[in-house]
Amino acid sequence: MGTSVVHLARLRLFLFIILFSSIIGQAAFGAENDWLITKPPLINKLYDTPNDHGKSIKIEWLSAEYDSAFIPEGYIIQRADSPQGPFDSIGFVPIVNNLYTDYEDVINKKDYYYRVAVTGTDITSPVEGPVQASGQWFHTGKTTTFVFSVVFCAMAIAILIFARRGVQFYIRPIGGINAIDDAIGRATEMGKPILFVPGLGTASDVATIAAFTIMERVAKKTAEYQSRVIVPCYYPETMIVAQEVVKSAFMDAGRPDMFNSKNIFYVTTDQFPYTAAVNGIMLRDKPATNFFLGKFYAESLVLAETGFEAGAIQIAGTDEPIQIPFFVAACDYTLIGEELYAASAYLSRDPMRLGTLKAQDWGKAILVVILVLGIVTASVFGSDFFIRMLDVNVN
Amino acid sequence: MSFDPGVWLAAILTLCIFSFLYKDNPFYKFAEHLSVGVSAGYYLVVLIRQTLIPAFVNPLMAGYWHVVPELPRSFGIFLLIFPVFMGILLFARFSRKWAYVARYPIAMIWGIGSGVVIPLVLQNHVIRQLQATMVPITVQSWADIGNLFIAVGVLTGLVYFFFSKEHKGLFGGTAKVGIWILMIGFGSTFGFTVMARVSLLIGRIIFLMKDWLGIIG
Amino acid sequence: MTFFEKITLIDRRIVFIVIALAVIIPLLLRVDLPIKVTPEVKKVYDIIDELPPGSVIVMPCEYAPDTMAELEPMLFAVLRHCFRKDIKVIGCLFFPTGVKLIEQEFKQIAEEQGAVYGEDYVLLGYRPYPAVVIMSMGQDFRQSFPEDYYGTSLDALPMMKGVKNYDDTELVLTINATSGVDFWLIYGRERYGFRYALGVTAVMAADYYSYLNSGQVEGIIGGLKGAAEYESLIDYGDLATMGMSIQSFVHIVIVLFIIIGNVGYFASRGKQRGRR
Amino acid sequence: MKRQLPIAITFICAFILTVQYFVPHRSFEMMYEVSNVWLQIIGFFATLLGILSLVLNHWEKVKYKQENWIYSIVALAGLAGMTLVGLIGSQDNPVFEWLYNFILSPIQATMFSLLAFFIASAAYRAFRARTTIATILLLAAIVVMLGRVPIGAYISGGLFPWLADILLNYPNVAAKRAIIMGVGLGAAATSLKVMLGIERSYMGSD
Repeated sequence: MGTSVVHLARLRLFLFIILFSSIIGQAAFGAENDWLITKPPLINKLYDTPNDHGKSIKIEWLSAEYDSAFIPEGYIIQRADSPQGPFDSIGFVPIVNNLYTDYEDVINKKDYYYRVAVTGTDITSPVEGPVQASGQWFHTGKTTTFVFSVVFCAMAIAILIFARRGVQFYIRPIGGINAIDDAIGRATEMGKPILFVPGLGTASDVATIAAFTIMERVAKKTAEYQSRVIVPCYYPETMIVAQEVVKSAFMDAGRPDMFNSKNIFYVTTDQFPYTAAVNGIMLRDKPATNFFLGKFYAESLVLAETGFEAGAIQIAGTDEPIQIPFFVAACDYTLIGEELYAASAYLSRDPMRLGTLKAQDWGKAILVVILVLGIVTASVFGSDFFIRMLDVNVN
Repeated sequence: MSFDPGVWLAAILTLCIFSFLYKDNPFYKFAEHLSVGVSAGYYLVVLIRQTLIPAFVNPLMAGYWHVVPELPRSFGIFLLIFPVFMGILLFARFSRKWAYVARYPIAMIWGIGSGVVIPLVLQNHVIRQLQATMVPITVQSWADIGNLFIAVGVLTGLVYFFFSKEHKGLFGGTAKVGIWILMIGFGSTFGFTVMARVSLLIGRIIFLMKDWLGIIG
Repeated sequence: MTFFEKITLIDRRIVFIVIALAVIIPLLLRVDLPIKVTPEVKKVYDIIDELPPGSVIVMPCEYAPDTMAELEPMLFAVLRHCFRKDIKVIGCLFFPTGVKLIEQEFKQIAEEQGAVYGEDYVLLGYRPYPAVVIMSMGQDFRQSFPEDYYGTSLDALPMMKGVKNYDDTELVLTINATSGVDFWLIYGRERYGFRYALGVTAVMAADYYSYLNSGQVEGIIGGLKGAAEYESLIDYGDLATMGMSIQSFVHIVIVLFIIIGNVGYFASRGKQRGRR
Repeated sequence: MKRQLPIAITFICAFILTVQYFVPHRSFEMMYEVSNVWLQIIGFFATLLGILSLVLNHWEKVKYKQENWIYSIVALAGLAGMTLVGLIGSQDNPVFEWLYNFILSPIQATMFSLLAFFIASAAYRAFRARTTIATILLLAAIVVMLGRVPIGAYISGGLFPWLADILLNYPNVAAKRAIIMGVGLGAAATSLKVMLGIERSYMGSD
C-alpha cells in the first residue's frame, strides 16, 4: 500500500518533469533528433478497457526503432476529440513499454483519437480512432467465480428445500463439540463464570458470526443453570450484537431477569491492550471455562497460556490457519478451521443449518473430483484444460 | 543510562508487563488499565479524525457527497445522512418498548459485511488454492514428488473435514492420513514461528539494556 | 513424587527464567556461535575478496525501516569487507522511504573503517523510474546522475575518475527488499551483462534460488542467517551473528525442555494422567 | 416489523453486494462505495456505545469502590487524556505522538514479546508423545525449530535444515490449503445462511 502510493507519487512527479522538459526539448532541439528515429511507433490496438466502469481506454503500439546512439526517454500519449486535433499530451511511459491506459477525465460514450509521440523528437505515430469508453455489466474475468458461486448456492438451496420438507441428514459426531456442554456444566457446578472471547473479527466476519451461534447455545445453558457468562469485545459492533445474542438466549431460556448487559462489554480496539485486559479477567474473575471462538491472531497463545495457568478448561476454534497450532497445543479442545462453522450448525440441531453443512460436503466432493481430474489430465494427457478452467482475472 | 523521561516511562511500563510472567500484580494491573484507556482513546480519536471528519463531516459541510458524483446533490446528501439515522437506532436498545428497532442497523451490518463474502472466499480460498494444487505431475524430479505429496495432502485433508460420513474403513484411513498431515503442518508452523517471537523479545531486551540502561554497546 | 514426575511438572516460571537468560547472557557476553557458511553467500564473499584493490562495485540499496532488521547487518558486513580491501563502492539509494536511513548507514561504517566520501564511496540519490535509470547508467552514470546525492558533480569526485558505466565496475550487489531486484536483473544484468549478486530478506531469498542455477545471479545473501554467514566470513561478528546465536540458544533450550518433559513422561507413565 | 424487516434488510444488502462483485458497471460500484461509508458511519455510533460501556463499567467500579477500583481510575484517566489530547490541536499533535510512542507502543511491543516465553512453556507442557498424532506434531516442531538456526545444521550435518525445508514446503503447504479450502466453503455457507435469514442469532427465537 505504502509503496504503491509512493510509486504513484513519483510517477506523477516524473511525468510532470518529463512533460515539461519535453515541451522545452521539442521546441529547442526536437527536430534535431528526428533523423535518429528509423521507424516511428505505430498504434496497433486501441480499445475500451474491458471489465471496468468505463472512463478508460487502452492504447497499445509497436515500438519505435532508433539509432543505438540515442535512447529516447519514452513515449508521450496524445489525445484529441477529432482526427485533426488539437492533441493534448495526457501521459508518459518509459521507452521499454508499449501499453498505456488512459484514465485522464475520459467521458463514456464519447469519440476520442490518439497518437503516440517519441520524447525529444517531433516524431509521432499516425492518428488512430475513434474509440469510446463504456462500462460493462459483467466482469468476464470473474466467470469462474460466478459459476462456482451459483453452483454452490443452488446446491445449498436445493438441500435446504429438502431439509424444510423434513429430510434428515446424518452428520458425524465432531470431536470437541460434546465437550462444549460438559465445559458449561463444569463451570456451573463450580459456581464460576464462563468466559467467551469472540476474537478480533468484526461483527460481520463469518468466523465471528459462527462464534455468535455457539455463544447463543452457551448463553442459553448458562441461563438455565443460572451462572454468568463474560464476553469482552474487541469491536463495539461485536459488543452490540453479542449483547443481543445473549439477551435473546436468556429470554428463550425464560430467564430475561438474569440478563445483565454489563457482562458483555467493550474493552478496546487494540490487539495487545485487549489481550492484556482479557488476561486480567482470566486471573481475577477465575472463569472455570474459556471459549476462544472466532478470528484470532498472535494473541491466541498469550490468551490460551494465561487461561491454562488460571486452571480453566479451554475450548478454542478459529479459521486462521497460522493460529490453530497454538490453540491445539495450549487448549483442551480445538475446532480446526471449518469445524468452527460446522460446530455452530451441529450444536443448533436446526435442520436448515445442518443442511448447509451438507452443501459444504458436496462442495468438497466436487473439489476432490476436479482436483483429481485436473492432475490426471495434466500429467497423463498433457492437457491443461481443467487448470485453465479455473483462471480468474480480477483486473 | 538514558536521561530521556520518555525512555524511562517506556522502560518502566515494559517491566510492568514483564512482571506478569511471575504473577498478576499491581504493576501489571496499572499498565493493563492504562493501555486499555489510552488505546480506546486513540481508537476514538483516529476514528473521528480519519473516518468521521473526511467521510461524513466534510462532505456534509460542503453540501456535496463526492462518492456519488453522478447523483443529484440533495439525494447524495440524503444517502450520506441515512446511516446516521441507522446509527441512532442503535440507541433504541435502552428502551424496553423500542428495543427491537436496534435490530435494523445490526441486520444492515450483517448484510453488508457478509454480502461480499461468497464470491470472495470461493475465489480466493477455494478456486485459487485448487488451481495452485493442480499441477502436472510427471514424477521426474524431486519437485514433482513434492507436488504429488501436496496434492495427496490436500485430498486427505479435505476428506478429514467431511462431516456426512463417519471416519471408518478406507474413508476413515484416508481421514487419518489427513489429520497426520495437518499435524505435521501445525508442528512446522509452531517451530517456524519461534524465531519471529524470539526476535521480538530480543528487541525488547535490547531496548532495556541498550537504550535505557546503556550496559551494552 | 519421583524425580521423573517432578520433571514433567516444572513450574513455568522456571521455563521463563531460562528463556530470559538464554537471551540476556549471549547478549551480555557477546557469545558468537560458529556459523556454517552456505555456498551462495561464500560466492558473494569470494567475488569481492578476489577483486584487486581500487576496483569499483555498484551497490543499489532499496529497503526501509520495516525490513532493516534483516538487511542492515548485510550492508554493514559487505561495506566493512569492501573498505578493508580498498574496494570502492557506488551506493544507489533508489527507494524513497529508505534514502535517509541508508545514507546514515553508509556514513556510520565509513567512519568506523576510516573510509572517505568521494574517494572510497559515492552515493547516488533517488531518481524515479528505476528501469530508465538503470538503463541510462549502462550508457553513462552521468546521464541520470550529473550530480551525486549531496549535489556534487560526479566529475569532481576523485573516485569517479575513469568510471563511466557498468563496464568500469566489477559487480552489482543489490541489498534489496523490493521488486528492484527484478529491475536490476531485467534492465541491467540482461542488457549490460554485469556480474550480479543479491542480498535479500529470508522470505524473498527462496524465490531467487532458481536464478542461481541459471547463472543470472552469482550469489545470494538471504536474511539474518545470510548476514551472519557474511559476518563470519569477514571475521567481524555483529548484529546478525549475535541475533543468530541468541536464536540458537533459545531454540536449543526449548527443544531441551520438550525432551525433558518427554523423558519424565515416559519414565513415570501410568502413575499419573496429565491434561492435554 | 420485528422479525421480517431485519431479515429483509439483511437479504437485500447481502444480495446486492454479492451481485456487485461481478458487475463492473458504475451503478453497482457506487452501491459498494456507499455501503462502505454507511458501515463506517454506523460503526462510529456503535463506537460511542462501546466507549459508553467502557466508561460506565469503570465508573461503576470507582463509585461502589469495587475490587481494583483504583485501576479503573487509571483507565478512565488514560481514555480521557488521550481523547482530549488527540482532539485538541492539529493532526500531528506532538503530545499525542509522545503518548503513543512512550506509553502505548512499549506496552504493545512487550505484550507481543511475551509470546517468546509462552511459546516455550506451551511447547514444554503440551508436546508430550502421548499419541501418534501428538508425536507427529512434536517431531515436526522440533525438526523445524532446529532447522532454522545454525546450531541445528552443525549438530546434524545439515540434515535438520534440509528436513525443515521439506516440511515447510510440502506437508505444511498441503495442510494450510486443505484448511483454507474447507474454511472457504464453510464461510460461503455461513454467509448464505445469513443472507437467507437462517443465521440470525441476534434475534433469538421470539
